[in-house]
Amino acid sequence: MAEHFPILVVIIPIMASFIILLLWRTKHRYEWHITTAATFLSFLISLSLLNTVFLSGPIRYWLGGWEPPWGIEYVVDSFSGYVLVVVTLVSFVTSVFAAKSVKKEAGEGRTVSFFALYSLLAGGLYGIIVTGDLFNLYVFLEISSLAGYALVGVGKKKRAIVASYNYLILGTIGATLYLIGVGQLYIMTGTLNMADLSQKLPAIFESKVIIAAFALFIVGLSIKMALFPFHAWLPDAHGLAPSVISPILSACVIEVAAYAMMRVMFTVYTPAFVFKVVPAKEVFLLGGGVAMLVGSYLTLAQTDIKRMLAYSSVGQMGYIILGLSFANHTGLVGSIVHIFSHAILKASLFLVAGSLIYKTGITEISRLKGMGKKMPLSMATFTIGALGMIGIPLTTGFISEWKLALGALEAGKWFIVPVILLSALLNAVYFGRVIEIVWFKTDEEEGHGHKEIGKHEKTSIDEAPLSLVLPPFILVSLSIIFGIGAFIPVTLAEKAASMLLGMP
Amino acid sequence: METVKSIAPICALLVPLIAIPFIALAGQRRPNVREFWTILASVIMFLIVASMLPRVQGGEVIEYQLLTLFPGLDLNFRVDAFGLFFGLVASFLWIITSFYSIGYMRSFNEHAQTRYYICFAISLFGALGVAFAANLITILIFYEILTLSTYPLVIHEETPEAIKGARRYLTYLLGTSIAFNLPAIFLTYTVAQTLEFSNAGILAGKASPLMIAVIFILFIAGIGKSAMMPFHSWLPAAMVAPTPVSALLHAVAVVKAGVFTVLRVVFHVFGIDLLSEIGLGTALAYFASFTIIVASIMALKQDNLKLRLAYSTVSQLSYIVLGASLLSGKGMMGGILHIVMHAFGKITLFFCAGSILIAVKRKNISEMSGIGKKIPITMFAFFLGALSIIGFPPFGGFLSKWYLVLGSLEANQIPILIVILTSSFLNGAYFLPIVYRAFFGELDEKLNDAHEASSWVVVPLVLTALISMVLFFYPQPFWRLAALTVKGLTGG
Amino acid sequence: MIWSLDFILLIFVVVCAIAAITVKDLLSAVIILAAYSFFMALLWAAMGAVDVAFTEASVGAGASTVFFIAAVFKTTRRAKG
Amino acid sequence: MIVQYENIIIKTISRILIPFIQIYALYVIMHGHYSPGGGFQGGVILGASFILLVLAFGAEASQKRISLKKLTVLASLGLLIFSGIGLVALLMGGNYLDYGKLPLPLESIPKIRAMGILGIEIGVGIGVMAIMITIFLAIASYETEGKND
Amino acid sequence: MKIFQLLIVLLTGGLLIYGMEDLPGWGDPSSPPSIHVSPRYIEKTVEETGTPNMVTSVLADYRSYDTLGEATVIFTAGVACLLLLRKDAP
Amino acid sequence: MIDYVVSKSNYWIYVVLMMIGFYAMISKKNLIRKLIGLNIFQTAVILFFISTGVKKGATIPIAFHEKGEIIRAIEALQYTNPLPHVLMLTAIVVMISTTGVALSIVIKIYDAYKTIEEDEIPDKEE
Repeated sequence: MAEHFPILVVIIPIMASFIILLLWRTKHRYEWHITTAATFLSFLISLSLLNTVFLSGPIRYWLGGWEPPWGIEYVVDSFSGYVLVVVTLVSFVTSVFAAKSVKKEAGEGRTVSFFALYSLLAGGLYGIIVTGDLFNLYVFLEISSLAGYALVGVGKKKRAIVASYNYLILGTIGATLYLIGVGQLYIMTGTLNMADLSQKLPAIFESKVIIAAFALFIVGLSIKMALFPFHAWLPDAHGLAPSVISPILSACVIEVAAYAMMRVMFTVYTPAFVFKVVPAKEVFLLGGGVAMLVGSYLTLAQTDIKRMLAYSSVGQMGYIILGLSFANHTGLVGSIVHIFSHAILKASLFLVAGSLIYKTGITEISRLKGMGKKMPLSMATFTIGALGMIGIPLTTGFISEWKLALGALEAGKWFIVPVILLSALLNAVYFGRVIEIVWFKTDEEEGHGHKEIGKHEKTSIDEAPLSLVLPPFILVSLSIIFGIGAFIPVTLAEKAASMLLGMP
Repeated sequence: METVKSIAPICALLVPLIAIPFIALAGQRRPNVREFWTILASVIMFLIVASMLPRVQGGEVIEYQLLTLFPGLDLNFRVDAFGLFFGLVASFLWIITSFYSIGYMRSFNEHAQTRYYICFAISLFGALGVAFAANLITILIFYEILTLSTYPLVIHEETPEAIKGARRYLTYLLGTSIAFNLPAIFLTYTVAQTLEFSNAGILAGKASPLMIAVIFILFIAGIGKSAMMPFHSWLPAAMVAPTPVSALLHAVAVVKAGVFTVLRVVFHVFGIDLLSEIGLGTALAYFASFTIIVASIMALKQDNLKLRLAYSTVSQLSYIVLGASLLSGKGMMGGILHIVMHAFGKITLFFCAGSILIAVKRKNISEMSGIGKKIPITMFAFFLGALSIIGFPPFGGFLSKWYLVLGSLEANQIPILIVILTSSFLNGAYFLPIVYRAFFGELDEKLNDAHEASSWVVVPLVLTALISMVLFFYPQPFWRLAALTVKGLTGG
Repeated sequence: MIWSLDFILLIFVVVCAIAAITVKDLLSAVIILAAYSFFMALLWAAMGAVDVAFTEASVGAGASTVFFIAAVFKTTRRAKG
Repeated sequence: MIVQYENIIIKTISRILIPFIQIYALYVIMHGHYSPGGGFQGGVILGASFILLVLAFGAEASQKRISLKKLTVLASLGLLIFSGIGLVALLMGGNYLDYGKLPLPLESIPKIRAMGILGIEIGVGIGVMAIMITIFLAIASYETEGKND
Repeated sequence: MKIFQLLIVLLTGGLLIYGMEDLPGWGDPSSPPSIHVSPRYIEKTVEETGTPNMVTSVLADYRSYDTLGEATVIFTAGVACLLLLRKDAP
Repeated sequence: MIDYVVSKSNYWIYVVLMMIGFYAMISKKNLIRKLIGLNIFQTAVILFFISTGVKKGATIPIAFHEKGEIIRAIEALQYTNPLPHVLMLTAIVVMISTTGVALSIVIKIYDAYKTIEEDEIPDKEE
């Protein structure tokens, strides 16, 4: 059975969604159980895959038994295995969280279709990660995107539906530009298989079509990952989506788009093309740097907590892109570690925001006064998550920052270091604001100072249920564990980076 | 100098961490149990730290490798004479401050005391970690832990001005650390390929003088806790904290962690040979002198007692940096000794300020006329503490200043000598009037029924005042550690 | 394949496309889109892609037009811009 | 828009046409091996026939034959047939969707493969038909939720 | 405002036209797609899958997984419509 | 020049159609019209793909057969390339799926705001 793991990780959630819809007429409700079980299975399988890949090299799986390039091929190598574990983990943890929250936010009558779409979204993302075929990637991109559009649309606020529409239009433009890129590669080489393409492309690197296709890939996927000038759809969509969906969108969907971009850059087009033929380094440097600063700067102005988190994703995507622009191993390791770090931290932050909404319905930052005393566990989780995002040592956030800065210095781009640090400072400012309000500002009605001491000592603790508190807590603790045991993600990322850069 | 492996440093570090769950469990409902744990933890920690003294005095260096984050980034601990020196001061004063805290917090019936004690324990963990860190990354980690764990202490009152002050506190400390300290570490790593401290310095011969100077400036600016101008204004702002916090953290743990880090960087990253070769030591010395004078003058203008103490701290911290930057044996000796001398003197003064606040509910110096008659013990202790800071014999402060003077003569820096003397004069000018006013001023009638604070508060401050006198006569443990440090650095 | 037929179809397609996005009445626009899809299907059939042409004829000119019309009826026919 | 129109011509013509359309659709599905067409196109045409039914007789009247509940079951059933065939191949020792390993009593691998193709065409056909009607019904029978928050 | 959007469109079009120059001639039997992967589909379809319609054989056999994806896409669309428009139903 | 244009006329048309659709998508204010643009945009891409599969002098990709038996030897040059056709079948399905979802969203927007003009939807929630 183990040899079929690459396909099982994708097909289990997808089939789960079929079964969910098939069973909806039964008396008892199983949709949550099926979804959680499916994502959990996928998570276990992906762990086993990562283990196999790490010990004995890439796994190739021929779908339908047809050898590539004629058939479709699934490839799990050290990079996709790594990202797969991250994404399956986040989607599993989030689905645990979903049990209570969905009923309240989407309505009792919508849970079946909600969970069916959730599984499809997860399955689509896994499919993007493991596929070794450019067109197959497009198909799974569309599965996950379509599910994403609809799920954003059921957000509680009225405007969510408009956000969903804008997301759909821009997402489709991005995907279609990607498709044109695929077409141009196809007409120049006659193949769609990534490994085959990377064999055929070097001979025609100078061709204008190939360069144009590269530009289309980058622009299309940049739209999907909301890189700076194309970020317009993200804050609305991520900020207004239901609280179960925001973490998936911010932690998985855009990360997977980033993954796809790196896949296209390094596996299809080789590093030789990216760094020598086209001015990708300069473009990424500019794009990433500006994204970091502008993203962080825009975040400062937000008054809604989910919107703030959403804007911060724009800046964080900049980090990932920036790591590519150094064209060296260290920078790439930074990017890859940041994928992991951002995924778990941002997901946990969004989940805490979700339990806040579940419990109180508040999203305005200014109304969070005194929350630290009412929901201490959730808010502690939020605080640690925020520290991780800032990049305080002993969290994974620090590891990626460290590697990125070293990568910049190694590449001789010392002027990037202040940019990275400035962005970290801006992060500190906007998260610090929230933390201060949550913990140290008391409600006006309750009074402050030490004159009315007895009063807020006794404030009744009103923590969210365990199933809402635990998931973000797990993610945050992982960030700490892997911040201390950083050699684990770093070793994995180093292996992935060596593979992408074609180094021994 | 031999190195031995031992888990003693780890044990010492773990003590406050282990204490935290106990403190939290005891919680608000059983304050006595909670405070018992605090005191027990502080005593155990001190004993463990002190147990390392004989071995370190015998010239050994205790090392422990905790873990490797990833290749090139290790969490290592190393107890040498200098680290132990700081560790002893911090852990000993924690005991005294714990007693004082109990009295102070109970007198005011403060809220959120559990949070207070927990954060206190974490800060001590941070401070001790700074003392025992073996490389730049470890020191940075504990430095940040210290910053973050003191933030809830500073903001403790939760009043608007507390929030404002704490915001400034965090902005300065975290901001400088991220903006300057981190890039300095990045550059160091790129240049030297290692971050481990070494007696000879790790940067020597690895980079151009310009690069060295850039890294040096980044480090000095990045270690905001040393309160060098222009990054000093967080310290007065942090005075919104409860007095025990100001006393232990802003006279000892936090600020001393700052200067300790500066000294570590100067001694063990750059190395004194490299610095004197490039002339950066002298530059730093003049920079520190500037801070000494300006801060002293600013202290003169303050009416709020704690603010005046804060500015005095700013100025005194620069003595330490000044001593180190003289790069002469005597000067370094003076700087290192000043860490302990100033700690005991200044903590006495802060304790007194807290005691005054409890007893007469006054914060401003102008309102303290005649209180000496009502609270004579406190004010006398204040007097002793002030004399120690000014540098009168027979107080500990004299010893360190004497070495500083000798050091400046040794380095042929007459201007520095003048600075030290002028500043001592200024110290007198801003402390002695307080004492004079307290004993000989007209007493406000409202204070007629004022009396000394509880013995929980008074005993610790008397104790510290006496110790700062004892240190003049018996400075051996600290003196020997300082001498060992200097010997290791100068290689003779 | 006949070169001129191909050319005429291409012209038709472009004209339909421009018309579909400029006509004021949405229902007409949708019908024009159906015509566009149909011409497109013819074009593909002429290129030998019979399966695609078949699909486009049934989906583009059929199903998606039905969806569009249903949606237009549910909302409004009038379009401003 | 699915109000029942009192138009006898449309009703009669639909009644006559629909069976033919459906038979054609089935032909398209089954004959996909030899001529243009296949599961997807056939499914769309089959769906179209039911949409025509709904248009002519109204949603209420055609409720008996096509309801949303049946449609969702059909849709997931179709997709399950497809993915299930893949799974069977996997369980029989082949890779996923490797029809050659299907346990069919046929003499040669190509023929087994052809049967596998037919199987998934049927699955796709059922699924696509159901989904086409579902989307149409969802759009056409949408009633305002009066969401005013 | 429309100028800006027009500019984006022209830019994209320009990019495609820039690349067009190096495309193989239209209908060229020796273009890469005609000689690399597809010949096997054409020549072996009957032999390997027993299906004369090459589109069907590629669609449902060689690249059947794409077709599963395609079916899943439309399934997603169906569920999405239900989620968005039906409050009561699944 | 003319030769150049004619030999790639399909490509030219596809670029033109793509620009028309793209322009409609990003500059039209009516939500349904944007979707019409989306359809045109995606159809243009399909046209491009189909054009890549064309071979001069080749026939449709169905082997000559009678009752399931092949009656003529198969050569690659005789038939057009089936692969782009397969890909584009998928693309068409994606297109209709996107259209379906988008139309559902438009209907919900109309329900919430009573308009399908983008500029009439209020920027901020009341």
